Amino acid sequence: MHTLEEIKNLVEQNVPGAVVQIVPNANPALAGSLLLDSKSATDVAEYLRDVAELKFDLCSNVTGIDWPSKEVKTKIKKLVDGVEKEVEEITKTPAFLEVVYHLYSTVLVHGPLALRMRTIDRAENNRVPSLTLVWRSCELQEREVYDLFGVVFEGHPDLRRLLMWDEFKHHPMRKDYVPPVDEGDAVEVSA
Amino acid sequence: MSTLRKEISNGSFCGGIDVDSPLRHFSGATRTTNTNGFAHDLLEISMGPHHPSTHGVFRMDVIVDGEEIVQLKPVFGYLHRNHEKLAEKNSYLGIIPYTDRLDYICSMTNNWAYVLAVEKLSGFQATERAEYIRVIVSELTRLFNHACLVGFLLQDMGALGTPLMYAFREREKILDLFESLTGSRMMCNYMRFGGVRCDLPEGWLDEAKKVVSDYPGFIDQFEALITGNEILLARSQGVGVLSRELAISAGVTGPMLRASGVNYDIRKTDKYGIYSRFNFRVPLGDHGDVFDRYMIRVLEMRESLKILEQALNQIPAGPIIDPKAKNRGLRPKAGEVYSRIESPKGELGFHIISDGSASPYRLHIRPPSLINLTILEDMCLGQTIADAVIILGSVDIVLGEVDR
Amino acid sequence: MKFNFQGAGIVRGFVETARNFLGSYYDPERLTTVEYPERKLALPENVRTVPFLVYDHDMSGLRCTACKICEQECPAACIKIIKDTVKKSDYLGKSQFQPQVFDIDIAVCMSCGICAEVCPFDSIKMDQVYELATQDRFAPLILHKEQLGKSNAYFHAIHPTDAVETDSLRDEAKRKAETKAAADAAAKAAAAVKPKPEISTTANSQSVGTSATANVEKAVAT
Amino acid sequence: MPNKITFCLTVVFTLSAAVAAIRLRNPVHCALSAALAFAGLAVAFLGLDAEFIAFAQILVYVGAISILSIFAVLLTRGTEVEPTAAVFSRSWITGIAITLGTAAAILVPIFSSSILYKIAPAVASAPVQMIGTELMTHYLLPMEVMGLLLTSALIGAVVIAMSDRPEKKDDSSHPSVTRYPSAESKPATKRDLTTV
Amino acid sequence: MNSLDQIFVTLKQWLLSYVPTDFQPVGSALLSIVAIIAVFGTAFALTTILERKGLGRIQNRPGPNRVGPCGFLQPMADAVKMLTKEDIVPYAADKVLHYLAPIVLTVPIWLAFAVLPFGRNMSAIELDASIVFFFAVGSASELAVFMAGWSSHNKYSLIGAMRGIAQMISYEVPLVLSTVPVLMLSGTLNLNEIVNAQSGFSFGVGQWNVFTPWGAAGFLLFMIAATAESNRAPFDLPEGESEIIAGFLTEYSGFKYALFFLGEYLGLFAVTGLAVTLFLGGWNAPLAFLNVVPSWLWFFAKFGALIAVFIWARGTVPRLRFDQLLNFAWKFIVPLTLVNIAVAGIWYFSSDHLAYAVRWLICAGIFLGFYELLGRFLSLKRAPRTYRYAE
Repeated sequence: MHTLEEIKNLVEQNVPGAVVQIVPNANPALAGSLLLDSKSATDVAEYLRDVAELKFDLCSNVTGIDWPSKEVKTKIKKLVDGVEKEVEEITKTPAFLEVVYHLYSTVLVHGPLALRMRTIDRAENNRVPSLTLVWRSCELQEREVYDLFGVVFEGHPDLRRLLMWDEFKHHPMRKDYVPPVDEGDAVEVSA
Repeated sequence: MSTLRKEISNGSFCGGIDVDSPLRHFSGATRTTNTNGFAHDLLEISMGPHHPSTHGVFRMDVIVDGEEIVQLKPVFGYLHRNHEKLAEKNSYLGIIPYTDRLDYICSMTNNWAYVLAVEKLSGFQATERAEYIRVIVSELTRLFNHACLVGFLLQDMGALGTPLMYAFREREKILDLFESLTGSRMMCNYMRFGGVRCDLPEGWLDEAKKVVSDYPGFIDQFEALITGNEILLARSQGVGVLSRELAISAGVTGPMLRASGVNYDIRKTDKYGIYSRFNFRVPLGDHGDVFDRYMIRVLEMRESLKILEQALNQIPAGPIIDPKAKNRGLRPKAGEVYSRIESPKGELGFHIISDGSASPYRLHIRPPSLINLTILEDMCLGQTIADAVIILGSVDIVLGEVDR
Repeated sequence: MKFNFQGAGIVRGFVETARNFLGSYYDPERLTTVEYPERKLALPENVRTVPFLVYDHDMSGLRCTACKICEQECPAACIKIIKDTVKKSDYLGKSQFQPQVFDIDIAVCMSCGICAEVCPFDSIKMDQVYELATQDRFAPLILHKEQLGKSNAYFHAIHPTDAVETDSLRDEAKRKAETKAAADAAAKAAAAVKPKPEISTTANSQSVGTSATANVEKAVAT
Repeated sequence: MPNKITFCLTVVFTLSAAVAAIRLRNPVHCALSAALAFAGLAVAFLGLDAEFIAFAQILVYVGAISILSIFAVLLTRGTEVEPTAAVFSRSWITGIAITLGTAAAILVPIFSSSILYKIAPAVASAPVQMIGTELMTHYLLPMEVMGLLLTSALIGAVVIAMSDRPEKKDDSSHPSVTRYPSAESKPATKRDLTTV
Repeated sequence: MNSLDQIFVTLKQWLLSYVPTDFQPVGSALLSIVAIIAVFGTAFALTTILERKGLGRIQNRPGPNRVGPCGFLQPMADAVKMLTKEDIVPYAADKVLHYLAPIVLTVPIWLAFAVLPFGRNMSAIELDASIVFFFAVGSASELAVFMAGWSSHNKYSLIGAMRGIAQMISYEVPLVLSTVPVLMLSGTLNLNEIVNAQSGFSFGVGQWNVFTPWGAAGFLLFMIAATAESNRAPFDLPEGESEIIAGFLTEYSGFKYALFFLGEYLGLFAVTGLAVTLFLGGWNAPLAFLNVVPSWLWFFAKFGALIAVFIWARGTVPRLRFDQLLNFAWKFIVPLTLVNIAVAGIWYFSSDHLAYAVRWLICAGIFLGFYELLGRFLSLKRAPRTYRYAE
């Protein structure tokens, strides 16, 4: 099994125009992942699938993650009126939707390699390229991510809602989704 | 009349049917138009969600030419409860009973997959005895899952419940074991981070050994009943063929993948738990048709029995749970993990992202049932309605897991 | 002995079903159905259905202290507890709240048993009643404190092992508390003679604390 | 006397079924009415004490021919006639001419044959055995010719019905596997993705 | 003995003696009709409960046992349920045909019982070509199935109906052809005479057709075709519940559904009765000394045994696919029936030249050879497989 750095180097050497970034895991004991660039993602994916050293032929898992903008308070020391003071600064993290693919190889029996792709934001620019034509297993899973998170997969041959009904408007797995009030909820437990 | 035979198109097969879908190119499964000059009336049938053979509230939008399927679109979501959203509101411990309800036939393996992921995330290690117990209950689960599957498959083939009843008879014995062990027959809620919830009751091991030693008799009986049956052979051989390449590409896992000839068993490749200690083989099919999928399950039952015999004899005494492993109020360090096991239906994976709080930031379940359905249409094209039913049956789905 | 002619597989199937048909008249293995309302199988000790609350002696001895841990941990959120306004003395002589309202919606309850697992006071346990069907799906399925409360004797009847273990732990805690109380009393008496402030109260609370944590661990282990 | 009443009832029944078979708009109803007419005819045969013929009539016409016509109706298009279309077509004169011609072609030989001058036997009897013997001796040639005709018709039908679909599986390429044999090859363009 | 054997015949004559001579034919017919409806109506009720109990036993469960003693009043409960259920006619259905279909199915099948000899001197009408009559009235059921499926205006119903008629047409051919050897060798189309032809005993064993090679083969083929003709497992495709819900019955409920149910069972009874008559010696006793037992008892004993076989098969085998079903009919059963006719011819003409045992072996050999050959051809390359293992 190659390390993430090795895979990154291999990809960057062999796939022209590939932009790959390593995303470390927040828990250093666990494996990190590769962040793909939207433009070159399909090429990189095909490379990973086909190259003899890696042969990631089984795309096991596809999932979405919603990262809404969060306010992060950081305490920094600042010179205020000539006096060094500890000031709380509030920064907003960028909001985006993320898609994660977990790859394995049935031939070389290794994995998982996690690939990530990020949308620009959570509103209009919610597009990432579809990898369905690289790994067929992404077909339903990308539909699920589209359904539950609202990530639009460009090039997906059959991008419809998977679990919710077609007329449903929202994307229930987003963090800011507010479920409708169920009439059953009106019945109090102590009633 | 005209509404009876819903006319999709005039002469050519365009409207409604997506002949040129790139997905069709994966299997090469396209349907050429008939050239003998007869105009075709196509019939659109909605099979399900209240259909006897869709194994729950699953729907297939089928377009047939006569009885031959020219398009089949699976429709999901009738049992969608969004377990993943529920998990974001629940404690790590509180998620365990929800995993029971994913694939409600195999709650033990679901527990294990989830618990394993959390253990990886928080760095716990199950105790030795607990590992053995996990293997035992999981293999028992595999036994009855496969028995039920072949029973249901034959039920779909119209065997009027006899094989299914025999399978259920054996399943009951294992469920009795689970009941006396965990207190519940199906919703076991048994595994905990770092071990299992309660120790084996007195005499449980002997009962389990008896069940395991009686089980081959059941498989023999079952095989005598049906395996050589010419009707079964005719119905299943060459039906729903799934090629090795397409199977891998489509992420098919579990017995279905091995029926297509791919040697990929997560118990062997990942060696999770203590599977590396047991001596068992992985049966592989060469044709990838319904019969292979049926037989692989039968053969896997026999291999599971081998594992069970070894595990039941080797199980050591000791604590059943790591005292250091925290269950209530667990707050794993921030991080991300993907962990998977070989559930009876295929690769069951949990992708958990922790932000250090008491409930996961994101929990994703990789359901083998759903992903194995990706290529349902490819397997069914050109076959008849009756074939579609048994092809679906041979995939082994449980709607609790498909829709989550 | 395998004859291989065309149709042999079908014939073997016929033999198998015939064997089961005839076997069903003399072999209990081949007629496994239990005629339910007439015959009921003995339940294994571990069987759990819906929760109930254990009391000692009578309802006033309800072990529940309305600590709301179960309410918090219940994955289905089917428990509702409202604390009483007055404290009562518990079996250790410690003054505790009791629940004024303790409702469980068993329509929602999924019988996972996590409430019983996390309860530090051995109060909530899993029942074994399973004939819970009602005609109305709302009110009758919400069990109130009065329906939930069941005696320790009942607990002994359905979960003997657990109950004996619980009782011994509780007896132990009680014995400790009593000795502590006696010691306190002695100390007080002594203090009355020779004033000397300290330990007593802290020691008492500590003992309760340890017993509680011990119970938690025990609950996790079972 | 009862025989005559039965006969009249049968005639009325058969004729109305026949008319219905022509007049009804739904071709399935027409086919079913035709089956009724066949059954009526069988009853008429029974009235003539020709049991065997009657049963054969039901077996062949009701059991097979009408089913075949139903098949034919279901397998062809345009089964729904517009309700506004007139039943009598503009070329009804041609129709009547053809009808008359056909009727004449049938009636003339009947009226000119000697069978009309035969006197019916008091008790009609055509034992099955006799029919069989006659078929196998006297009418052997016609029967064989009929058999040959039917066989060739059967073969013809099979030939027509045989599907001439080409074998659709081409195993030559499995796109997801062979499209990019190695990493060195040029990555695919969009066109490749969808058209291979 | 004779009085017990002829008890029903005597009873009928005694009853008829109170009827004016002019009305005696009508009275006789009415009495026969009442008897047939009573007997086979009861048989229908009994069969449903016994079938469910038998299937239950096959499947390790006791079957219905709640209503009445041992559950034997279950048919009553079912009947009450069926009759009190709402009769739903789909809005878009062809109401007239939807209404007529169960009647068209049930009425002609009752007629089929008219020619079956239930015992010595016990057949309702004596017809020269009774077997042709039998098949003729049976052919109406195809129309009924079509009417039901088409008029329901449901896709599953339509598929079921098309399956149903294609299957019934296909299996009517072998059904008739498999009876031909019997007709050839008995030289008659009259069922009473066919039974009489089997009434002899050789070495104390009844000379039933089934004890000859062509008879045994014909019996087997007839039973297979009869199973298909009466839409029973493994040929229950028109109703294949796991594929097309309930086929042509999907949109039927209540009394009409019950009528269909009744019609199907009556069809099964009729064809079973014919099998008994043609191959199992009709009402003849199997062994000479058993002639003391009344003939009608023998008929119903054999009848019950065959019904049990149908139930047994239903509990054992899975269902065929539709194309396989038709292949099985046209490529296997029909050729075999033709072979069987030839075998019967050989049997007939070799009677003067060969010893009984030799004749028997030759004829059986020819048939079995063709059976194996055609079977191989049909199940081409299909066999249980061996599997490889990875460590």
